[in-house]
Amino acid sequence: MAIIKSNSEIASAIWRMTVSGTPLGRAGQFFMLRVPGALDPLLGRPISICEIDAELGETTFVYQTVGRGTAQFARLLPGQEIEAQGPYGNGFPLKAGRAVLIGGGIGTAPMLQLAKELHASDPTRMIDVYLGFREEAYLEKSFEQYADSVTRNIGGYVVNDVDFSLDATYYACGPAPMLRAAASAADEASANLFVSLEKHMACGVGACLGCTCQTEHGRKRVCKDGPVFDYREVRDAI
Amino acid sequence: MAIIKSNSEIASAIWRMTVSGTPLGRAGQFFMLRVPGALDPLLGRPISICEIDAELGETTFVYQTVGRGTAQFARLLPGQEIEAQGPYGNGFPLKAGRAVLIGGGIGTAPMLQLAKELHASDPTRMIDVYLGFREEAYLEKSFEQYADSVTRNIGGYVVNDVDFSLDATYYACGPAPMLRAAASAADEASANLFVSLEKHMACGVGACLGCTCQTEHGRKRVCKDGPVFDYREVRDAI
Amino acid sequence: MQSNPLELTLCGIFLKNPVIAASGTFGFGHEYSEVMDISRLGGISGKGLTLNGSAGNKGMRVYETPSGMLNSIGLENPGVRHFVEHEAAYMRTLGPAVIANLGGHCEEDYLEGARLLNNADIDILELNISCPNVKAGGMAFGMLPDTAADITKKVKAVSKHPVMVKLSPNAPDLVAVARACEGAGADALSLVNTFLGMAIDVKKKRPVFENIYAGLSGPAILPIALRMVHQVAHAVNIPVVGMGGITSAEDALKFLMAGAVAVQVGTMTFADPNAMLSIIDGLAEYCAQEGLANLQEIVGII
Amino acid sequence: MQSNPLELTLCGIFLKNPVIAASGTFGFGHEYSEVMDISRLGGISGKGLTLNGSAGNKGMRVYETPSGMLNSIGLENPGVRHFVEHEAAYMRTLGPAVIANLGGHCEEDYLEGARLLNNADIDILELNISCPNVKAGGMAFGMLPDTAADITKKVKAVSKHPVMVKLSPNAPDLVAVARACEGAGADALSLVNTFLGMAIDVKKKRPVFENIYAGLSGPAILPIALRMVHQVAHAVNIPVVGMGGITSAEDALKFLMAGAVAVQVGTMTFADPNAMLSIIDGLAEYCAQEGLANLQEIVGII
Ligand SMILES: Cc1cc2nc3c(=O)[nH]c(=O)nc-3n(C[C@H](O)[C@H](O)[C@H](O)COP(=O)(O)OP(=O)(O)OC[C@H]3O[C@@H](n4cnc5c(N)ncnc54)[C@H](O)[C@@H]3O)c2cc1C
Ligand SMILES: Cc1cc2nc3c(=O)[nH]c(=O)nc-3n(C[C@H](O)[C@H](O)[C@H](O)COP(=O)(O)OP(=O)(O)OC[C@H]3O[C@@H](n4cnc5c(N)ncnc54)[C@H](O)[C@@H]3O)c2cc1C
Ligand SMILES: Cc1cc2nc3c(=O)[nH]c(=O)nc-3n(C[C@H](O)[C@H](O)[C@H](O)COP(=O)(O)O)c2cc1C
Ligand SMILES: Cc1cc2nc3c(=O)[nH]c(=O)nc-3n(C[C@H](O)[C@H](O)[C@H](O)COP(=O)(O)O)c2cc1C
Ligand code: FES
Ligand code: FES
Repeated sequence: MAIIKSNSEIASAIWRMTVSGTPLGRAGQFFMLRVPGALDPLLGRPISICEIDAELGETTFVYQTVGRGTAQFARLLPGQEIEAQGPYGNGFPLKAGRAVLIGGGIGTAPMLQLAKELHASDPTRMIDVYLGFREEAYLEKSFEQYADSVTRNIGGYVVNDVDFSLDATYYACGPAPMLRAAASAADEASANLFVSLEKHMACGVGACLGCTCQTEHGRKRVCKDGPVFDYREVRDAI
Repeated sequence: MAIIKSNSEIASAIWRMTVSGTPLGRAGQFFMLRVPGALDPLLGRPISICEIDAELGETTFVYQTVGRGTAQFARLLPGQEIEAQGPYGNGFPLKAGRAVLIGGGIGTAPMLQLAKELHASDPTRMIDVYLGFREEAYLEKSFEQYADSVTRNIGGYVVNDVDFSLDATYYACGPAPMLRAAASAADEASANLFVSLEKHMACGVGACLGCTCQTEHGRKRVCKDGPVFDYREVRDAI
Repeated sequence: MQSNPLELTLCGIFLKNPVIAASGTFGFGHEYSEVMDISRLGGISGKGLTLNGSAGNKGMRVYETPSGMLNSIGLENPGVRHFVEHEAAYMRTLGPAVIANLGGHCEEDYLEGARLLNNADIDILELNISCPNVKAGGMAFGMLPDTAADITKKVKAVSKHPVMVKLSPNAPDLVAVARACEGAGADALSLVNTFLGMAIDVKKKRPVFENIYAGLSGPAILPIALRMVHQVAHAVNIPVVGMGGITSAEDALKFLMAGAVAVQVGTMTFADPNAMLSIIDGLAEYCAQEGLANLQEIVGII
Repeated sequence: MQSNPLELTLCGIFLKNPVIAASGTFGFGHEYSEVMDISRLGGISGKGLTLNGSAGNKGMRVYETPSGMLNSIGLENPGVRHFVEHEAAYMRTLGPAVIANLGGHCEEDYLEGARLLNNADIDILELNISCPNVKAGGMAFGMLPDTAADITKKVKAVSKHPVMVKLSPNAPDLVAVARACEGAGADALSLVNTFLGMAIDVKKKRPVFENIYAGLSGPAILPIALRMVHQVAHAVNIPVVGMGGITSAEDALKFLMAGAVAVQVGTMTFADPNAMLSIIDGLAEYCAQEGLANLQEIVGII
C-alpha cells in the first residue's frame, strides 16, 4: 500500500500525486492505481510514472480527471492510502545518442521521467522536448533541468514542430492521432520512433488479454509486451 | 454536501466525526451518511446524531467500524466531503420531569444529544445516565455537563444498574438484548420507556418498506415512524 | 413557443419527461415529497398492490450487495381498495403521470384488482407479473409466454386503463414472454424487475432472507438489464420502458438508445433522493447540446 | 501430524485448498507468477482453448461496470496443440492442480481438442460450453439440456481426464442443464461463466463492443451466481465448483455453504492480484476459529 504525500491540481483537471511506499520503476512503466477497499471503481487505473525520486523513495503521477476512477483519486488527501500495483510494462528503452521527446496532453507525463533517465544515463546527450497541449500547458518547467530545448505548442499540432531528420531516437506518448502523425513523419524520415500505446486494461499484467493488439510479430499485450513499442511493429494498432 | 471538520478514533473501532453544512436535527434523529460518488458502498448508512453544536452549525456522529461502509468513513479526513441526507426519523420526545438515559455500546451516541436537549429544555431537571460497554468506555465525560449522575458499567448488564421505580421517563438505545431487558424491567415497574430501534435500512425515509416492524398499531417503519417508539408499542419487534 | 424536448406520449398518456419513479421504491409519493420536488418527475409508479393487501415478508428485507441490493419486501401494501380510496387521488395531485402497479397471487386477484382500479383516476396500470418475493403467483405468471399472455389478455379485457406489463429478467425466454404479452394486447412493457439472487450470513450459517432468495436491483445489474431491454425493444412494436440500475442521465440515455421510450429509476433514489432530478436535468442538457427537438429521436438508435 | 483442513479431493484429484484461479483470468500462470506466490493456489484453470487457437475479438475487449466488468475477449488463445506442447508441462511445475479449459465452435472441435489433451499432463478438463463471446458454438452448447448432455457424453467418451462441465448462467433452465450433464457422465460442474450484458458508449451512440453483447463478471453478479450455485448444488450429486464475483474468504464461504466444494476467482484477481492468497489465509483462519477438522464439513450446510 502506498501513502499519499501530496495530491493537488496543477492545471485544469490535471492533478499531480506523489506517493511513497511503492517499488521504484522506470520511465514508460505504469502502476495500476486503486482506492483501497471499495469494489467500485473495481479495477485499477493504469497511470504512468511521471517522476521518480529515488532518494526519497517517492513516485509522482500526473493524471487527468476524465471519469469516476480519476475523479476519486482527486478526492484523496495526503496521509491517505492508495493501492499502487506495479511497476508494470516494459518502459522506454534508453538508446544512446540524441533524443527527441514528444508528449501530447497527458502523454507528457511519462516523458518527464524519460527525460530524467536519459539525462542521468548520459548528461552530455542532447535532449529536445516537444510538448503539445490543447489549452493549457503543464509540467513544462520541470523538463528544463534535463532538456536542451523545450518547445511548447498550445492548440496546434505538436508533431509539426518536430524535425524528424535528426540522428536521434524519437519517443512519443499522446493521443492516437498524434501518434499516427508521428508515425507518418518517422516513416518519411526513416526515423527511429518509440511510442507508448493506450488500451483499456483490466489486469495490467498480461493475463486477461483485454489489451492485446495486432503487431508485426503477432498479437501482443499492451500492458505486458508494451506499452512502449517500436512504432513499426504496431503501425496498425496505433 | 457536508464537510468533515474532524474524524478521529476515540476508542478502539469507535470514531467521532464532526461535519458542517447539514441541517440541524434533534436527539434520536439520524442521517444517512454516504461517501459521495462511489456506487459501492451504494446505500447511505444510518448514523444517529450524537451532538449538535447549533452555534457552529456542526453535527457530530459517533460510529463503530463494523463493515465496509463504516470502515470507509474512518478513512475520511477533515476537508473531505460526505453526503449526509437527513435528518430523518422522529427523534426522542422530551417529556417533562426526571429523565433516565440508558445507552449500551454505540447506543450511547444518541443519548448525548438527548441529555443536552433535556438539560437545555429544563436545566433543573434531574438526569441520570447509565452507560454500558463491553470493554472500553467512551463519551462518558461528555455527559457530565448535562447529567446529575453518570453510571458506567463495563462488561456487565447496564440495565441491572437502573432503578425503574422512579417517577421519571426512561430512554434507552442499545443492542436488542439490552432493550428487551429494559422492556421487562419497565413492565415490572410500570415505567415509561422510549426505545430507539435498529433495522437494516435502504431509503431511510419510509419509501422502501425495508425496515417495517409489527407494532400494536399495525406495521410501522422504523426509519420514518421511529426509530424512537414507546416500548409498549413495539414489544414484539425489539 | 419552444416545446419541451423531453416530453413524450406513453400508451396515450402525456409524460413531461421520460423519468419515472420505479414501483416499490417510492411508496405512493408521500415520503419523497418531503425531501425533493417530486412534481418534476415524468411519472410515479406506486408500490405494488395486491387485492387484499399484505404485511409482506418476515425477517431481513433489505441487504446491500456490491453496487446493488437484495430485497425481500414481499409486496407489503395496503391493498387495492385502500389505494383506490386513499392514495390515487393524492397521487393525482402530485403532477407526474400516475401508474398503479398491480401484483397478485392468483388470476382472480389480478382481475378483481384491475376491476377495482377502474374506479381510480390513474393513467396506466402496470401489471406486475414479475415479483420474485411472494410465494404464490407473482413472478410465476411472468416466467412463461403462455401464462403471461393469458393474464395479460384477461386483465386487458377488464381494465379501462392502458396496461403496461412488467417483465421478469428471470424468465427463461424473456423475448418470447415479451412477444406473447404484445400479442395478448399489452399496451406497453416495462423491464426489468429484480433478478433472483441470494445472500448468506456466514456468521449465522444461514440465508439472510427467510425466503432464501430475494430480488437484486441497482447499478450492479445495469449491463444485464440493458441487454434485455435491447433484445425486447427490438422484438416488439409496443413501447418499452427500461430500468435496472440507472444512476445518471448517461445511464438513462443508454436505455433510450437501446430502445426504451422512457426509464424507471428505483434503487438509486434510495442512495440519492435527488438522482431522478439530476437525470432529468442531464437529459435536458443533452437535448440542448445535441440540438434535439425531442429526446425521442434517439430512442432505439442502437 | 496435523492434517491440512483446507485440502479436498475433486474428481479424484487432490487440491491443497479449494481456491482455483478462474479460466481466462490467469493465462497459463506465467504472468501472475511474477507478482504473487501462485504455488499456494489450490488449482489453476488455464485460458480457454480452442482447437486451432484464435486471435479473439476485435475492438474494445474489457469495460468496467459498477462493481463488475464486461469482457469480449472471444477466446483469444494459442490453440490446443500449443498448450499441449508448451504450456501444460509448465503449469505442472507450478504446484496447483492443473485444469485445462476447452472451448469450441463445433462438436468436432471439442472432440479433437479433448483427444489432443489426452497427451497433456493435466488434472481436469473443464469443458467450457458457456463462453458468451464467440459467434459459433461456445455458449450455444450450454443453453439447452440436450445439447449440453450430448457434448458432455461425447467428450467423456474420448477424454481420459475427469471432465468438469462449465455452465452458463444464461441458460434458460440452468438446473435442467446441470442435471443433463450429470446424467451424461460429467464428473463435476463449474459455474457460473459470465452473464450476457451490454454496454453503450453514449458519446459515440454505439455499443461499446463489436459483438454488441459481452460477458459480465465480478462482485456485481455474486448474489445471482450464489443463487444459481445453491440451486444446482441441491439438484445434482456430483461436485460443484462455484464462482462469480468472489472477493474475500467470506464470499468463498458463502459459495461453500451453498454447496460448492471449491471456488474459482476471476475478476477480483485483476483488481487485487493477492486476493486469492488472502482468501486462502482467511479460509484457514476460519477453520481454526470454528475448529473444523476439514473445511468440507461446511459444504452445502445451507
Ligand atoms: C499504460 C497507460 C498509461 C497511462 N498513463 C496515464 C497517465 O499517466 N495519466 C493519465 O491521466 N492517464 C493515463 N492513462 C489513461 C488512464 O488510465 C485513464 O484515463 C483512466 O483509466 C480513466 O479512468 P476513469 O475511471 O477516470 O475513467 P472512466 O472512463 O470512468 O473509466 C472507465 C474504464 O475505462 C478505462 N479507461 C478509460 N479511459 C482509458 C484510457 N484512455 N486508457 C486506458 N483505460 C481507460 C478505465 O481504466 C476504466 O476501466 C494511461 C493509460 C494507459 C493504458
Ligand atoms: C436509526 C439508526 C441509527 C444508527 N445510529 C448509529 C450510530 O450512531 N453509530 C453507529 O455506529 N451505528 C449506528 N447505527 C448502525 C449503523 O447504521 C450500522 O452499523 C452501519 O450501517 C453498518 O454499515 P457497514 O457498511 O459498516 O456494515 P455492513 O455490515 O458492511 O453493512 C452492510 C449493510 O447492512 C446494513 N447494516 C449493518 N448493520 C446494521 C445495523 N446495525 N443497523 C442498520 N443497518 C445495518 C448497512 O447499512 C448496510 O446496508 C444506526 C442504525 C440505525 C438503524
Ligand atoms: C425495495 C424494492 C421494492 C420493490 N417493489 C416492487 C413492487 O412492489 N413492484 C414492482 O413491480 N417492482 C418492485 N421493485 C422493482 C423495481 O421497481 C425495479 O424494477 C428494480 O428495482 C430495478 O430497478 P433499479 O435497479 O433502478 O432499482 C422493487 C424494488 C426494490 C429495490
Ligand atoms: C477477461 C475474462 C476472460 C474470461 N475467459 C474465460 C475463458 O476463456 N473460459 C472460461 O470458461 N471462462 C472465462 N471467463 C469467465 C471466468 O472464468 C468466470 O467464470 C467469470 O469471470 C466469473 O467469475 P468472476 O466474477 O470471479 O470473474 C473469463 C472472464 C473474464 C473476466
Ligand atoms: S490488461 Fe490484461 S492483458 Fe493487458
Ligand atoms: S428504510 Fe426504507 S422504509 Fe425504512
